[in-house]
Amino acid sequence: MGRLFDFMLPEAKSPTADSTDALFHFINEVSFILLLGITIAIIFFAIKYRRKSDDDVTPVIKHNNALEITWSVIPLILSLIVFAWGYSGYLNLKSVPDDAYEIKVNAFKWGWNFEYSNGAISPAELHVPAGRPIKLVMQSRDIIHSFFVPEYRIKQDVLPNRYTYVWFSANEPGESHIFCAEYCGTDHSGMLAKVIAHEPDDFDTWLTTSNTGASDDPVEHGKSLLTLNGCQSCHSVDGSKGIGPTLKGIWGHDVTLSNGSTVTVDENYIRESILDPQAKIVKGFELVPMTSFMGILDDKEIDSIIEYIKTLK
Amino acid sequence: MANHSSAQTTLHEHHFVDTDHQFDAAKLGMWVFIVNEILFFGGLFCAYIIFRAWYPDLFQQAAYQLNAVLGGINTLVLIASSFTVAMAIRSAQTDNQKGLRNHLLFTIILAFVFLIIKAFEYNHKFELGLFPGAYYNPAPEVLEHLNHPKANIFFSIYYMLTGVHAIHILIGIGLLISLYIRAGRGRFSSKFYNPVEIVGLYWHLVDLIWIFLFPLLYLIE
Amino acid sequence: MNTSAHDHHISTVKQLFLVAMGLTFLTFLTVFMAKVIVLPEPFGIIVALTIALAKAFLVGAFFMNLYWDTKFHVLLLVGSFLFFFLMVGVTLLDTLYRDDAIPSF
Amino acid sequence: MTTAEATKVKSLKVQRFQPSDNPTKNFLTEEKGVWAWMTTVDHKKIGIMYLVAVTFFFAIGGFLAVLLRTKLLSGSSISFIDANQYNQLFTLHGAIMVFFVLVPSIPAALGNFILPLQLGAKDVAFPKLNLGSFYIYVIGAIFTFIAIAANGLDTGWTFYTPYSSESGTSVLLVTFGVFILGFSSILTGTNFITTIHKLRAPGMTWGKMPLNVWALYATSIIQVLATPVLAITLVLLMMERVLGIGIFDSALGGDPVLFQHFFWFYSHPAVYIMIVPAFGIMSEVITTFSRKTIFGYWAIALSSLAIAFVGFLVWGHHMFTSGQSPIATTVFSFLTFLVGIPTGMKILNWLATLYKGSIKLDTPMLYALSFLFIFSIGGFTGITLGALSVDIHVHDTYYVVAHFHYVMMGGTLIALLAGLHYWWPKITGKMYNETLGKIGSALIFIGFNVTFLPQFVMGSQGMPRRYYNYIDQFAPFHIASTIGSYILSVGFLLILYYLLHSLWKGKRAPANPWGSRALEWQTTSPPPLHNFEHSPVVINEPYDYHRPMEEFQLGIALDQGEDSDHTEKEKV
Ligand code: HEA
Ligand code: HEA
Ligand code: HEC
Ligand code: CUA
Ligand SMILES: [Cu+2]
Repeated sequence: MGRLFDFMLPEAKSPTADSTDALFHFINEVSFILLLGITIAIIFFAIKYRRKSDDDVTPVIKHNNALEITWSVIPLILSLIVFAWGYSGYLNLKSVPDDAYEIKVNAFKWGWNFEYSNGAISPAELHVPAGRPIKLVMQSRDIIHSFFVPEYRIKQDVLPNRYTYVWFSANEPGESHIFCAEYCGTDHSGMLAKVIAHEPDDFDTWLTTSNTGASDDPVEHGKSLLTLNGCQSCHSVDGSKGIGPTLKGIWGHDVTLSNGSTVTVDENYIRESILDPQAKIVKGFELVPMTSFMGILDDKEIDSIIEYIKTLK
Repeated sequence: MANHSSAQTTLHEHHFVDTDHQFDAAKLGMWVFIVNEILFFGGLFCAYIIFRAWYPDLFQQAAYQLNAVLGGINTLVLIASSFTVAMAIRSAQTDNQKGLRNHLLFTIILAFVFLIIKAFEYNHKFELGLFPGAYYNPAPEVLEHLNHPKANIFFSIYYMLTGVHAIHILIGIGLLISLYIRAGRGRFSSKFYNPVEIVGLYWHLVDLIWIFLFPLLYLIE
Repeated sequence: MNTSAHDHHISTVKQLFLVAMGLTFLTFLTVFMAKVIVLPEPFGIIVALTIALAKAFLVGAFFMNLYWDTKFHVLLLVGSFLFFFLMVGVTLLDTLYRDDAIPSF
Repeated sequence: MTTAEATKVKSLKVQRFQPSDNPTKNFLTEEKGVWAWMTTVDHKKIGIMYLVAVTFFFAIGGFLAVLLRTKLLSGSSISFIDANQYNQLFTLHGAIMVFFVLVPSIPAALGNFILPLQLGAKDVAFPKLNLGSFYIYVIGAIFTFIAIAANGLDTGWTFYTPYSSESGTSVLLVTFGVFILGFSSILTGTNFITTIHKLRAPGMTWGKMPLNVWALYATSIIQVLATPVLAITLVLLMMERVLGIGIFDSALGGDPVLFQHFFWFYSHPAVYIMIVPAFGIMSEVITTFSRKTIFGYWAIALSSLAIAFVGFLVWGHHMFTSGQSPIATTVFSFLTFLVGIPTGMKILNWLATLYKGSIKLDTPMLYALSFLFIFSIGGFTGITLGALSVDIHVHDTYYVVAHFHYVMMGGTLIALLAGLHYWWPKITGKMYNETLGKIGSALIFIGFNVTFLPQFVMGSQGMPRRYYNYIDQFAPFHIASTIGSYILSVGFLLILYYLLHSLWKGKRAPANPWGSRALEWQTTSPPPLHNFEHSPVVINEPYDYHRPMEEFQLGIALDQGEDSDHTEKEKV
């Protein structure tokens, strides 16, 4: 649109962004004018009224009601405008259209996955049909995260004890960044994902062909569970040390715990490590605690994970 | 409050005009401090109100576990102690040294009575496994009346409110004992009783807070 | 600031005793109202808090001498109570009106 | 003798006392030695000890900031610090700057020194308590440093639960340290309120108090009302970790958003604890260097109280995206804008004070003028943040980081520098090198804007805060910002150098180098142990620059019987 502060905002890709941007520009332009006025006044006064001699006498001007009322009322009016404008934009952001397509968002340290009505789960990529309102129903597994897409001008914290909602609609097919905007520990800055907006038809094809996570082979199933649940943001499967110990080659071996004792990695130990990670803490990994997956992974899934870990030699 | 010790010699410090001026200042200081205490407890009461508004049934069920008789007795004990403190101030104002010492002593004894009763209450709760938050582990007989997923939070709030209050009682006992010792040395008189008055204010505040705690925690039906 | 500190009020024993009796009476009253005449909510809590405020008034005015003290100290006490209510009130604006109350789990 | 009952005194024997430019004795020469300093109850020495401590912590906080900025030169994770260390860096930087530097800086360091002088008192109301507050501050600091040495802290300065209930770092010790620190702040506030009520010099009515005193008064009120809530919040957080009380921990059935309410209930007012005293300094410096009566005395005095009051009701503007109810969000947004009005009045009143003044651009004044510019930007961007729909977009991005550096560093810290340069001659009795002072202020001004202007841009482009890594798109802004922080470091080192240099090599400062009318300049530099040789008497308003200096140099004659030529009878 060619406004003065255009360079500050990323491209707008959702219809709700327009009101936000217009307000942003309005505040910036008004502020800019006021600031210019203040700055010019300072410089002008500093030069015009610089001290000429040490016994300059200055006039006594104690107040001026007209002036004072003006400069209280004008800012008041301006801020009321800004309030009302911001409020209407906010209402837009809060009122989800009835025909919105619902997707469930799971946030965890440090990743996202997205669940669709047909059971498909896609990690780190949010696929949506363009041109249709999307409602995200979000929950966190551990602590507070925040779902932020700059190009859609939306942001909403994702809480562990409640569902929160946010909606948007992609104007056109394309990709946008998703950031986690609430500080959540070590890999907060790595908690990225992408929104991928498809043409509606392409979206349907994607949905039907995508992986639902279920698989008959326990090893395969375990492997995909590791990706979907973000285990790999802490555990490598190639032997390198991450935030948590690597899972490669631990099966059947002894590990030293923080209290100095050792245990052998077997089914029960892995099970306990997943459901109650604080019960036995591996030496050297005391600083960042692992989240419990109690209530998130069921017995069958844990069994699959164990099968997969067995294969990591 | 910081300026009592020099009292023996001149009764007031150099930056004040006279003792009255200094008393006034000390009293104002104490009142400002009371404001701060009220907001300190205010935070806890705020948590109480919010959780009570969320889970009214929880508070009804859980209050059953609290012993209203012991709570009531403790209320009376604190009222009595407030009375004795007020009497102590009066004694100082009227140069009644013996009365001053006795009333301070009564107050201290009543404060201990309060704490002992509180200890019995706590002990009973511990036996039933009514610990705060994560350690909440109720005995089976508790579950008959109290079966709420957030019961642990109620007890967290209960222990925080009564615990922080009990700490204030402890601090009060310390202050009262130091007054008692100084009173024994005859430091206070109708000319200089400011410290007694100030500690008295503090003690009344502790009473005041309990006045609200009692119905809010013990008397929910 | 003219503080009337120069004539410190000295309460009589009778005054103090009456106040203590009043407080005792109110304590029994509040227990009676809560345990014997059980009023339906929200009246129960309203009665309980009214009695508590009356007790607070007695303690503040006569034990803490505010009745005879400078107005500024009264302002401090009353002000801090009002302030507390403001804080709670505004917080309740959030906690009571969350569109999606806490899910049960 | 000093008295609050001044109004009762109908007439006093007053006499003109011109302060000597070459005092033989002063508070620095009178009680000497380490022990005397450590046990002093003199508000001036305590103020200086605070100043030294605050400077020390500022250097640490600043050093951490420069380290952090150096890491952000590149957005990759291959770096001299890893992600966990980075998280500790910004946490400690923020916590130190807020709790150890900015909250105590103006009130406890400069305020302690100046407040009794400006009131014409010999000391604060409770001098021992004052020393106590200082030690409480030191103990809090020691706790925090033990914590850092033990395990660090990585929760952000906001300690949000449930992250802080489970983080493996020393949350407990640090919260305890900050809790202790809170008491220092509360006690200082209590002390100041009492002092202002009870220890004003004869003739010093509320309407004749310097605006700096009004600002400190408003600040103290906020300290007394808000800090206890922080204290109880921290107690709950500590109990969360010790006893698992779970009020804020969702894993135990609590509500994490409630913690945010509790935290911001203190921390929003806390930002006014930081900025309101800065406003006080501005009023002093601007009038002195334009030799002119303040424009709108009552507007400035009372708007501090208005800011203090409204400032208590806006805390939820930090929680627009937190899942707080839409009603609360709307109310908070509305109230947020109301704070802008009294603040704006102040800015414009100062501008109007410049009009037709006799302006001298000495170092303190340069800082004051850059304050006007920088703080306005900070304030306007605060309005942007208060606007609901826009804040949804910029919340928790570098836009917020830039906003609060503009107000905290560009506002408070620059005002602190203005005040420090302004009162330096009074505090130390020495003049610093004016040329270096001007160069320093220019470096700070330039360095500051280079550091933080780019952050507005990258923030609104979508760069989240507290990020160890970033995507390439943001690299140019980060690099510019880091370069700016280097310029800032040079500026601060220069200031440090010439101020220290002046202590040993500086020229002797006269009693009143700036020709100010304020009371603190009517005593010697540095002041005597008990501040004034003769209790001052106030008959004029504090900024009556059109009246001759003599009328401001009045004191109560000690020997009332003796009739000297200069003795006059004054109606008070
Ligand atoms: C000294 C500290 C200080 C000060 C003074 C301010 C002042 C203001 N702040 Fe700021 N703020 C912080 C420190 C401060 N802030 C900090 C530390 C944070 C982040 C904390 C964290 O998350 O870590 C923050 C964050 C913050 C947020 C939350 C952002 C987010 O996280 O999403 C908001 C939102 O409303 C906000 C608003 C304001 C407003 C409206 C003012 C107002 O008081 C400004 C008023 C001033 C003016 C408006 C300028 C002068 C006025 C005129 C010249 C008249 C004309 C005026 C108009 C037309 C309106 N601030
Ligand atoms: C008073 C407040 C204050 C001040 C002055 C500063 C000053 C600076 N701050 Fe800070 N900052 C905060 C308060 C402050 N900050 C807060 C509250 C946060 C939020 C933390 C959080 O998210 O939890 C933050 C966060 C923050 C971030 C965001 C980190 C992130 O989100 O990832 C950044 C990044 O650029 C930054 C940079 C800087 C820089 C470059 C300075 C520079 O201005 C520093 C300049 C100072 C120096 C260079 C020191 C100079 C002194 C000397 C050189 C003297 C040497 C003396 C001896 C050796 C004796 N700060
Ligand atoms: C927040 C980072 C994090 C995530 C996410 C995480 N872990 Fe862990 N994990 C750790 C840490 C740290 C340890 C070591 C401390 C301990 O034993 O609790 C650990 C320990 C373990 C162990 C014991 C390893 C050993 O060497 O003894 C197993 C098994 C394990 N995790 C499995 C998993 C599985 C399966 C998942 C995903 C469903 C997962 N973890 C997700 C951090 C994490
Ligand atoms: Cu998740 Cu930050
Ligand atoms: Cu704020």
